Amino acid sequence: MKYIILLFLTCLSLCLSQAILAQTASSDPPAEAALVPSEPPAPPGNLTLKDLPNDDGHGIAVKWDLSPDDGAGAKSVISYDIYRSLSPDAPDSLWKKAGTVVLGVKSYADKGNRESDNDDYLPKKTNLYYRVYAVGAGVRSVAAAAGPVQAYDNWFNTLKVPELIFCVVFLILTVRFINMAKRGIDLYVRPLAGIEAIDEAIGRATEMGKPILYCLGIGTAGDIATIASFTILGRVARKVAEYQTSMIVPCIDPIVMTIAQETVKAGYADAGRPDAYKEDSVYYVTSQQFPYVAAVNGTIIREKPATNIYLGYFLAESLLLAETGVMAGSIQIAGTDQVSQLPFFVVACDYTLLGEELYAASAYLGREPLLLGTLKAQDYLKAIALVCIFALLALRVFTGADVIHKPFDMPWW
Amino acid sequence: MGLIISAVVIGGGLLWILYLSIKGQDVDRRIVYLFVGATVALAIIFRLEFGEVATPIVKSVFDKIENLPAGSKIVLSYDFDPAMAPEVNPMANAFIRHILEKKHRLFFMSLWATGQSLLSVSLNDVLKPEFPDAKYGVDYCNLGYKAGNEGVLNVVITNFRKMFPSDANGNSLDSLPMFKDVESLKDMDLLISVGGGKPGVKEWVLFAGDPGKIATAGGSAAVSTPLLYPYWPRQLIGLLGGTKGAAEYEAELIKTHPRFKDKGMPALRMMGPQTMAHVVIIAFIVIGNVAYFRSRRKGKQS
Amino acid sequence: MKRQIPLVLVFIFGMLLAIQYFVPSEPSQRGYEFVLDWITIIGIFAMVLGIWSQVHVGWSKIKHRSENWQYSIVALVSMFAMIAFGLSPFGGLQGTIFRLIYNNVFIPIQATIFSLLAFYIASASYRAFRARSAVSTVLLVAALLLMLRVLPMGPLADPISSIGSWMLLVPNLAAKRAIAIGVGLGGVATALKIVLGIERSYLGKD
Amino acid sequence: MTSKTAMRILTAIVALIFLISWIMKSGSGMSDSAFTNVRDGFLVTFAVFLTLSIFSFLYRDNPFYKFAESLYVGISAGYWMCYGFWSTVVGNFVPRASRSLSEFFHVPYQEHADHILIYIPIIFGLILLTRLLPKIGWLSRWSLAFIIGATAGLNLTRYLRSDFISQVSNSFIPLFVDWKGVGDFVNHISLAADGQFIAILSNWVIFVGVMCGLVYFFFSKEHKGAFGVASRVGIWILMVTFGASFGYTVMGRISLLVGRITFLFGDWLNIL
Repeated sequence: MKYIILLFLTCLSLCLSQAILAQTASSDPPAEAALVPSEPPAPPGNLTLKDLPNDDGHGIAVKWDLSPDDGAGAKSVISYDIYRSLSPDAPDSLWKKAGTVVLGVKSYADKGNRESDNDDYLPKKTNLYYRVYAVGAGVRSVAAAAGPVQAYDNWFNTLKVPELIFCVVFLILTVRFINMAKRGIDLYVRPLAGIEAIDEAIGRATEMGKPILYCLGIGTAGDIATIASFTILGRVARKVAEYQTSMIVPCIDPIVMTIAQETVKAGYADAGRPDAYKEDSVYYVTSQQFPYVAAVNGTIIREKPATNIYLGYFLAESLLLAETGVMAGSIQIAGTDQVSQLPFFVVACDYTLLGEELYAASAYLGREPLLLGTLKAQDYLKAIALVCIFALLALRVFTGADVIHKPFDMPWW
Repeated sequence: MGLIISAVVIGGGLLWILYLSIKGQDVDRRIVYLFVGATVALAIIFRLEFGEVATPIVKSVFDKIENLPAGSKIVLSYDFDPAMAPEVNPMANAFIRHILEKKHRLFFMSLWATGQSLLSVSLNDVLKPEFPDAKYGVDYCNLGYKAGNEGVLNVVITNFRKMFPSDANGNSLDSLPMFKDVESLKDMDLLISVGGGKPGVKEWVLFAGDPGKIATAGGSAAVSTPLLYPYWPRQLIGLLGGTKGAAEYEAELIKTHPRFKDKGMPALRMMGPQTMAHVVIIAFIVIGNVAYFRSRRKGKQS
Repeated sequence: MKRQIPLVLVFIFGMLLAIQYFVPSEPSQRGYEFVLDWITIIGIFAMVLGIWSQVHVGWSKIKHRSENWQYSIVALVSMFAMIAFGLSPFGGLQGTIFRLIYNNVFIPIQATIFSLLAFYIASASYRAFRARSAVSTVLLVAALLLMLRVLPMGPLADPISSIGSWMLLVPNLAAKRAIAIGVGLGGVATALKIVLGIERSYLGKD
Repeated sequence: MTSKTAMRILTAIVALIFLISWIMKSGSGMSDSAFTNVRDGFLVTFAVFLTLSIFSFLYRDNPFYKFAESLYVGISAGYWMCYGFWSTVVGNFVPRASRSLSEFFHVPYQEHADHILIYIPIIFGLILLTRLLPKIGWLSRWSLAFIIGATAGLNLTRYLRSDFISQVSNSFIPLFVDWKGVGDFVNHISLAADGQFIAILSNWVIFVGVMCGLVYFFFSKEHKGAFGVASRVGIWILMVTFGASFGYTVMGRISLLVGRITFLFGDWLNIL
């Protein structure tokens, strides 16, 4: 219980910080004006500079008060120009234009370049001076000047506190449950049809005397879905070796191929049949999406594998592979974290691991306490997410909900 | 003629398959492939077009342009790139035809750097040959592209001349007669944005149409259309979504102004194979279900 | 040596990069960029392994005259021809022959393979969209509604496209979020298992 | 007639059609140079042959498909190697490794780069190549360990931001958008953001959907009772989404086929 309350509070704080961040990120509403003047607008006032927080030491935060003619007065401001220089009284040619913002905006994050030979180089720990002009139609105001200011390195990004909290909570939970599992406390996991099917599928392949095709998707070793797929591949290879069937693993990337070879070899060794492993069963095809599909489709139709397993990162080839597998009469098990491809796998394959199930599969297959522990930790974090959503909604209802059409404004497409 | 042949071939085939599957025979996947390929091919060869009927969301844009008094001021913004062009360019061309046919004043502009060249293609391929009487500066003008995304809208809603000292060809705005009574976007009668990305229709609504209370319409690629639906009917008077929306507009245009009939309506033509293929796929789903329920009933009886 | 050093390397680099995320300072940023560069450069060496695998598999097929060995010749010859044309004396990536082959052989095949999806999407819907159970009926109805949107449906067109859009907007968003939250957790859990050495099957045995 | 003879006859017919098409295409070429016409005629005909070969896979696997497939894979692999060579080796590696090599490839030499650090990945790369030597092949695991460790570290924290935290915080949506009655919904199905009924309904669906979807993904709890109901609702929401996305994609896929058939009828047969 203690834990839950603690977790709840941490989540609350992190979500609040998110909400505040979201608020500050939104820009001011557009201002209205109506006149065309030809004389220069009044300059912006009260220019303040400070080191840009949470950066690599090459940024300055510039703030000013809107020109009296911005949206009011003569309404003649179109935009603001921000200039920087190393000396307060340098000639105009030595003032570098750092940026432009449209009317109504009163701050600018001047993120300079970190390389000294770059045109936009912003030196670290050096006195810098700034000028901001209000720009009208073909004219600009006198400058608002300020300085000096220096840019510094930061050693911790305070905007990332939420992630840190979550990482720590996750780590603590994982360790706790792993210890529980090691002590022999039985951790229940619900059955997953797709994973149980893997066992049956390997048995079926043995009966039919046909191979199993394992496709790691088109991700590189840099995709976490591919890495999750390796962890499953190891266990599938072990079972394949135990059942004395064969497997085919076509790969789209040489590094993926290399890791897959090690994984399959280890699986065979685990099953006590290291000499049954054939190096050519895990091979490289080509590094492009459609040629890879063409080759795998050819393999499927010619070898007629008893089972096709597609786990990892997939794009448009999901349906191309899965339908060819249907033609070949294979049992098909798929899984990916790509939401856009799940519909095709769901429609064309016999079993589909949806999103997180892909990551959970290795724990299911291995049934080792260490792995089941992380599974339990994942569930707890999901519970925390649920509680967070509930709590924040309650908060909004009780404190007078502000009407924002969040679902329609989010770029989640 | 083509329609009859296609209808007989495809319809007859589908009926035959339905009959077979009711009798309990399974349909081979190759038959499905054959039907999909044949329908698309027939539709392309015979240039089949179907009577697209404008849905209210499209009809309202059409009616707006149709019913505005001649000489109304309309902005048409090209907010797309060549990748999106096949889908949305037909909309832009249909708008040009319709607007000039109704003798409105047309102001071209673009929030996308890539829109500029597509815009000049439209000017040269559609506007100049089909409306030789339209005078530059009187009936239409091209403001061209200005950098600044929605910031541009922020400015032109208060004043055009601040953002556009001159048009795309370097003429000062005051030298163009059509700008005589135009101060800002607020003097416009209708804003139309054609595009599918950002900035696009949504930005026109949020930064121009809404704050200035100006009627706004849009055309967008199919991917982003669902995102824009929420703005209709209040903030957007209408919306053309993807090839389908464009085809509906073209159909409406041909119906009201038959002289465009032979101008080649790319969206309508594209919808032919699409419609046919969808009919075939839906028919197969129905056949599959009929066969399934029949076999299940048989299973129960025995 | 064979198992311990790799595990230590995994732990060190995993931890360093995980911590790097929180540190915005310049050395940390540069270190991050270096590691990304290193992965690319190691990728170059991996290409050698790729070619080796291809040649090895192809050659052994040809040597043993196993089934379809002729096509291995086609693949190997076209690969080496393409490499030869893509090298400097023939103009590199912009060379005439290289471009010609790319535009007239590669692109048409690519487009055709992609277009096979039109057939596959039809046969998949025919086979799978059957009202077998409540869940599959939901799947069927949702798909059917979205397909009907394309047809000229007269007075029904507007409600159908409204409901279709709504389905693409609202339930879609909910499902994507639920999946994304799970995927986020699963990804982190997998990464953690790797860094901590709980999961080590990829490092082989012995 | 054996299938082998049939295949031979078929190949002969295909070759004949190919030849006729080549001749016709070359004859109708637009260019002044005969060579260009003959070449373009060949290329168009060859592209058509490959297109049809790929389509023939829909009927069943056959030598034409096998040929097109092998050609495609080979060209792709070669293309990829060249591309990797020019972009990564010449573009990324050479400018930092050696001045003379940079001059040879006409790329600007990077004076300021840390030239020593570039040798670390080279060492890792060479270690990776020990795979080819059976005796010390296990050394290659060091490089794999580096890559996997780096990937895992990168994903450990970055996944949290995009997939977890932002999704959770985006789920705080108003469940009671300023309620004005049911008018809009009854008169007209409107999805307008300010059409309150639909907006509220939508937000509730999103809220309930996310909740139930998450419940579905619980692994360590039995899906029974209220929990089971929630997980059923979760799977329904997922299925609506999958169905809708599937139906929605059909149009895009048909467009691809239209493109190919237009190529066959237009660019090749000239009947459009």
